[in-house]
Amino acid sequence: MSNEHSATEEHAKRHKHEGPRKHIVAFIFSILLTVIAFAAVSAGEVNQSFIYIVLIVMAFLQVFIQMSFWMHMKDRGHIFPTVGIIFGIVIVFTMVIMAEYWAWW
Amino acid sequence: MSTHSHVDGQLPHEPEKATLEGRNKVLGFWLFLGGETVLFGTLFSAFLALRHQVGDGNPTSQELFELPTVALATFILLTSSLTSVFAIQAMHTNKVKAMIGWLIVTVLFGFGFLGLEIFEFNTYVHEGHKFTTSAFSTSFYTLVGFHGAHVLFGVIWISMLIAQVMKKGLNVVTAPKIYVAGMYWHFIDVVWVFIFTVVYLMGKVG
Amino acid sequence: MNRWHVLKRLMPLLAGMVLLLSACGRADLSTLRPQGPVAEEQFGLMKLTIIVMVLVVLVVFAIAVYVIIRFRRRPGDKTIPVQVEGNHKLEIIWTVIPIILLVILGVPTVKTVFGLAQDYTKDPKAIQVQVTAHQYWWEFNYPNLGVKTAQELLIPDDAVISVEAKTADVLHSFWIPSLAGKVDTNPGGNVNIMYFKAPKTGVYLGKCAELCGPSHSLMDFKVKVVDRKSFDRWVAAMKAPVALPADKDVADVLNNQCLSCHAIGANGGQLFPNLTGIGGREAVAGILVNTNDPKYANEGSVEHNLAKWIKDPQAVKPGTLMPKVELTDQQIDAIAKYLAGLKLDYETTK
Amino acid sequence: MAHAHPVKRYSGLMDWLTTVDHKKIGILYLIAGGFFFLVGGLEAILIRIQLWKPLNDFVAAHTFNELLTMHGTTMIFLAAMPMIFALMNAIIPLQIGARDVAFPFVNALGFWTFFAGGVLLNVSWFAGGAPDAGWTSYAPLATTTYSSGHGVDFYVIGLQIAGIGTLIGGINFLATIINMRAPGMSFMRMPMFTWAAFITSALILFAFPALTVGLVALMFDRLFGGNFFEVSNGGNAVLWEHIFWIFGHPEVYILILPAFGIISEVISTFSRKRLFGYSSMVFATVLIGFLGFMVWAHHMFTTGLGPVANALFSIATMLIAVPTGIKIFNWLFTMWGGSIKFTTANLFAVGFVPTFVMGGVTGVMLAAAPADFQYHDSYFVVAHFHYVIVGGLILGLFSGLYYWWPKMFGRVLNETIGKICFWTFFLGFHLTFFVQHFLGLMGMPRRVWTYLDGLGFNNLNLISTIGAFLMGIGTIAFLINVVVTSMKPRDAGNDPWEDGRTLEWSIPSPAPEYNFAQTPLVRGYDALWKEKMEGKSGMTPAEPLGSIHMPSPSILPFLMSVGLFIAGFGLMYADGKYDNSFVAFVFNNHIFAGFGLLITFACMFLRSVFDDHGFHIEPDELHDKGVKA
Ligand code: HEA
Ligand code: HEA
Ligand code: HEC
Ligand code: CUA
Ligand SMILES: [Cu+2]
Repeated sequence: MSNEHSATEEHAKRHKHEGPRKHIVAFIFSILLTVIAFAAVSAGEVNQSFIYIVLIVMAFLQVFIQMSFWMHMKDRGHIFPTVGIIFGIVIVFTMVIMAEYWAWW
Repeated sequence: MSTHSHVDGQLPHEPEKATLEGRNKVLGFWLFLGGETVLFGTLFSAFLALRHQVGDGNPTSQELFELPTVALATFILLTSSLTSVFAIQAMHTNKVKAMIGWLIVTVLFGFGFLGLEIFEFNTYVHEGHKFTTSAFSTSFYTLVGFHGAHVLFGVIWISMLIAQVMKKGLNVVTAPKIYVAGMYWHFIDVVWVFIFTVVYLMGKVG
Repeated sequence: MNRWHVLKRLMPLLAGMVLLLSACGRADLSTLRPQGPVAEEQFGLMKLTIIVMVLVVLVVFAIAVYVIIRFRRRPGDKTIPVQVEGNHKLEIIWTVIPIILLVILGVPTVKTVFGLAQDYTKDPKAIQVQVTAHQYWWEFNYPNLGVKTAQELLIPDDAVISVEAKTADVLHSFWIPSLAGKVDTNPGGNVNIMYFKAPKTGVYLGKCAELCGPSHSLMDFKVKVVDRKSFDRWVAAMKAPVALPADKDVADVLNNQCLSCHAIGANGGQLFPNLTGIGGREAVAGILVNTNDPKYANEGSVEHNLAKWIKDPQAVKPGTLMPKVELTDQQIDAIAKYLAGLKLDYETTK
Repeated sequence: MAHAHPVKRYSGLMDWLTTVDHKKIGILYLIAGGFFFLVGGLEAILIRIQLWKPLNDFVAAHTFNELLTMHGTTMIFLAAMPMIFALMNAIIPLQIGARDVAFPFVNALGFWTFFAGGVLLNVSWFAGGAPDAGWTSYAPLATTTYSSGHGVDFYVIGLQIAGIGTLIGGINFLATIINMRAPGMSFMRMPMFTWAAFITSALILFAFPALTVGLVALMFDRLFGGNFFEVSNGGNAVLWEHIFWIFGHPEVYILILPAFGIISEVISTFSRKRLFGYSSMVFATVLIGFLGFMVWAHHMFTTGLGPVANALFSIATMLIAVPTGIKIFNWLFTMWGGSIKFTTANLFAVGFVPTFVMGGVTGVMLAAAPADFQYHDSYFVVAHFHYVIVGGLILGLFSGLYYWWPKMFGRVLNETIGKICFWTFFLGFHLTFFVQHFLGLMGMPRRVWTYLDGLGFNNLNLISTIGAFLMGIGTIAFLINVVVTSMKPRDAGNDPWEDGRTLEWSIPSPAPEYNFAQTPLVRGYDALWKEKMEGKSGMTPAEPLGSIHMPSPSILPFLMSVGLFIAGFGLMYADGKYDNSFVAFVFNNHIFAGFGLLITFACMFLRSVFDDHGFHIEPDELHDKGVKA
């Protein structure tokens, strides 16, 4: 109710961006990132932690692209989704660190 | 704010957000995805904690994983994410036929992915990598299986929505559902990005 | 303002309270009456926190009581109080003071955390003990001395005791309140370490502090601290051969029915509590306290306790893994008598 | 445009089974939560009877473990959380000036799934034994190797189902508060209780999925031979502890934040004074919610995580004292300079403040890791958490119930009985739990079925048991009060306390089905108070009088949870040995479980396919109360 007004205002602005081109570019990017990741592993004989870093970076870049372009998270009016997802990720991050460092010792 | 004001023809630009019900649905679904983030995060942490616990004589991740299959599955799922975007775009321009078409393509890709996964699991089981084999296998099947179950739910759901739209047309009631299903599909895709990274690729590296 | 003055006057009161606290409980069991340096260090931290907390509580109580009395509504009062939004100065004060208090707590906490995490497992001067918890008994292995015992941890009063704790089944927690805080026993290869010292000879009560099944509450053990000479004699005595009962029938029963699980000296298996020297221990099965002057239901003479236990272990410790062995009363008595006689002569002072 | 669809409206039992009205759902939550509180309380009384003297054998050892497990689980998941949801449902939409929650159907579903899960959990008593591994269900004690009966299965599946209900309830409130606020009700004008509900819901959203995964993992281990916690196959028992507490610690703030909200409302109303430091209260609430996720390992100081982890988690935990302290002092200074009226609601609220502080400071004591080596798993911890839960949350809930009872039921609870209720419960509470601090320090572990004589524990345990009975009397006094009050006429006015500050007091008691005939225009914090101070008798409407759209009632939520109940039951008994070959066939092939899931999915399908058009209430149907032209 309270944001009905602003929602209609946003329409016009957002619509200009929406063309298949942007999405195809995003798609090509994500394929590219995937290929890099697979290639890094297939190459073999490279420093293990280096590969790990490459993999993680690729994954996060990819997620960033998908979330912002395909799930519209970069658009306005997405404060709560963004906060929600980011908070979820923060929690997951602490958990993953826990799993890697403290579950075994 | 009646749900009926826009039916027939003059659908607004973003029909999913035209009504309060629609906006609630989209917001609620975002929140749900926030929860799902933690859900998969916990599964990932469990997997990370247990992934080296293979046990004696059981296949390790290096021996098990076939990257070409995984790459194919990844390609399929990424592409399906793109087709689902096209479906939403079609919806925004009120091209119902095109939307349905893209959705059907998306569902087909989804089935393709599931087929590959079943094939893959089947191979693993024959190689002695059963659910009960080791902590690694249990956490592997739980994590990847949870994702698979999400895909399965997604294809059934989207199929049902396709049927609904065919019957009722695109309106301010059906549009939010399609939009939300699209979000769900992207989310599954995002989770898969981490699965192929953390489970398969990192598993292959060691 | 004489605020600090008030505080100064409160100090003896607080000190008195701490004193009162330390009169609480049995010296061999209470965390408030530490008997060794580790428990003392922990008690020090506890005292510090208790003082800070009592201060906080007093301040809150004082304000609350004042407010409740001073600002109660008189009947028929229709006035509207001033609608204050807040007060930055006050709000800063009650943000900063707690932070200061937390720093006062945090620094010694971190120091003690690292202090108590010292690893003595490689220290040749320390007594190494591997503690293995079982449903519902404790196994104590001295790897460097080649001795294994159960239920009663015997240690010298002049050395650091270095503990490596794990479990054979579910989680338990190894706790000797008056000597040291607890450490959980985890399954698998996941071994926890801790250390403590017990400078005063005597017997201390130990407890299992993690829910581990029906008899969790009865999973007690004893820590017996003796001087070094006695300790050495004990180690030697544990290794000395032990004669089985002279009566062949009793010996047979014992051999067939009991030593399949238990060990006595060099005889029998090692998977269950080692019974060598059982007659000289403080208690049977951890809870039946041996005394010739029984006051409570769980006390009795060694022989009585042993017979009670063997007769029906489930009645003493529900869910225990020791089965009720079919024996006649005579057999039970004979075995109890024999076991009661298994005393190790090691204490130099007695 | 508003063409009213003919909608079947039910009455009697069917009305309650099909309702999607948040106020009725609130009452359902209250009844169910209250019932489980009595069950959990009875279990507590049995625990205390067993412990009143040394070497007692009033209940058997394994029964005791069942009692304590079910007491903890019931109280936390089936009593405390639902009663919180009861107040949130009854009040939040009213406080933000909304006609409804964002998802009325989902709201009903949330209630019924919680209820199905709760019933399933308690069925265990009659199905061969309740869970007995503690409310924390640590592995390996909770795995089939050491707990071979179905007890823990009931825990795993019952909590899973109840947890789904809680989770969707949380999402519903988040969406409601974000999207459904009346015009002018900005975030920084929201009442504190709404803020607390908002943060609590966020905590639910992020904490419960972790529990879901934990329970799934334990279920897989128990029912399908998984190895998450099976050490012999590489599983890890400590992993369960982490997962449980990642959920478990936020859970305790899920419990306390709503109480903080209630106290803020009650104290401010009965002091006739604006809440002191509103913005710092909001900030503190958010901060507590955030920090709550970063401290879980303080339950695991003795697990052996090592000094670095212990030090970090010690400090992080202590930090929570700062925002909590801000709240405490803000309450005290709300009262300062006020005109305090001691109604029963306010007695509970004023009693809450020092009591909660006592529980909070023992929390900070526990946070000092090396000292916690001594406290952990002793009665000191039991004392701590009952001080914060019973002395915090339960006092808060009582306060909220007395405060909002007229809004929920149209009748003011009897003040005399109310005061008896307060004093017996309050004194009984301190009697029960104050002495437990000392028991713990003197070396008494928790979760003990009995204790030996001569250890110095006897007197304090006896006192504790007496206190528990007093609390029982206090609770019974509350029940009597409810009965006595319900026999009086429904005569509460819009604002029975006369000092109401927030929107719920601007509408009739009990609130009509549509809450607000006209959506109010909010012009400031404490919206109603602001109007009152400007000499107005009520809110200015933000819209003309018009027809009001309402969601239709539906039986589907109820049926869906019945389906889940059946599925859970079927899953649990899928590996049984049955004499009857038909029964064996049905259970062992997961047909029974499948049947349950089928019901649930069929209902979901129906819900999706048949649009709910709802119905409209036309202006001429509105009661004339509270309507302005
Ligand atoms: C409503 C529930 C609730 C709440 C609010 C809290 C609040 C806190 N809890 Fe508690 N806790 C539980 C419920 C709760 N807890 C439960 C159920 C368990 C046991 C679970 C189990 O094992 O079964 C537990 C166990 C528990 C432990 C583990 C103990 C152990 O098992 O060994 C710890 C350790 O750090 C802890 C700490 C804290 C702290 C620091 C707070 C803080 O949030 C408290 C903050 C409040 C204050 C400090 C008071 C007000 C502040 C001031 C007046 C300012 C000035 C104060 C200072 C500077 C100190 N709690
Ligand atoms: C919301 C949470 C909550 C609440 C409200 C309570 C309320 C109470 N608890 Fe609870 N308790 C827990 C959560 C809670 N508890 C948890 C999580 C545990 C840990 C479990 C574990 O270790 O796994 C625990 C453990 C626990 C123990 C420790 C058990 C052990 O470690 O061995 C004890 C012992 O005294 C206890 C007592 C009580 C008492 C006396 C009340 C009282 O406040 C109850 C008051 C209510 C009533 C008395 C009922 C009302 C009246 C009737 C039903 C009518 C009949 C009654 C009479 C005739 C008297 N609780
Ligand atoms: C299946 C193995 C088993 C058999 C057979 C068995 N016990 Fe035990 N026994 C145990 C276990 C396990 C315990 C530890 C019980 C506990 O404390 O929960 C125990 C404890 C004891 C204790 C107490 C030990 C202590 O340190 O305090 C005594 C004494 C004892 N057994 C004597 C006997 C005698 C005598 C027999 C034969 C008649 C016997 N046991 C047969 C398993 C066995
Ligand atoms: Cu072992 Cu409790
Ligand atoms: Cu906690």
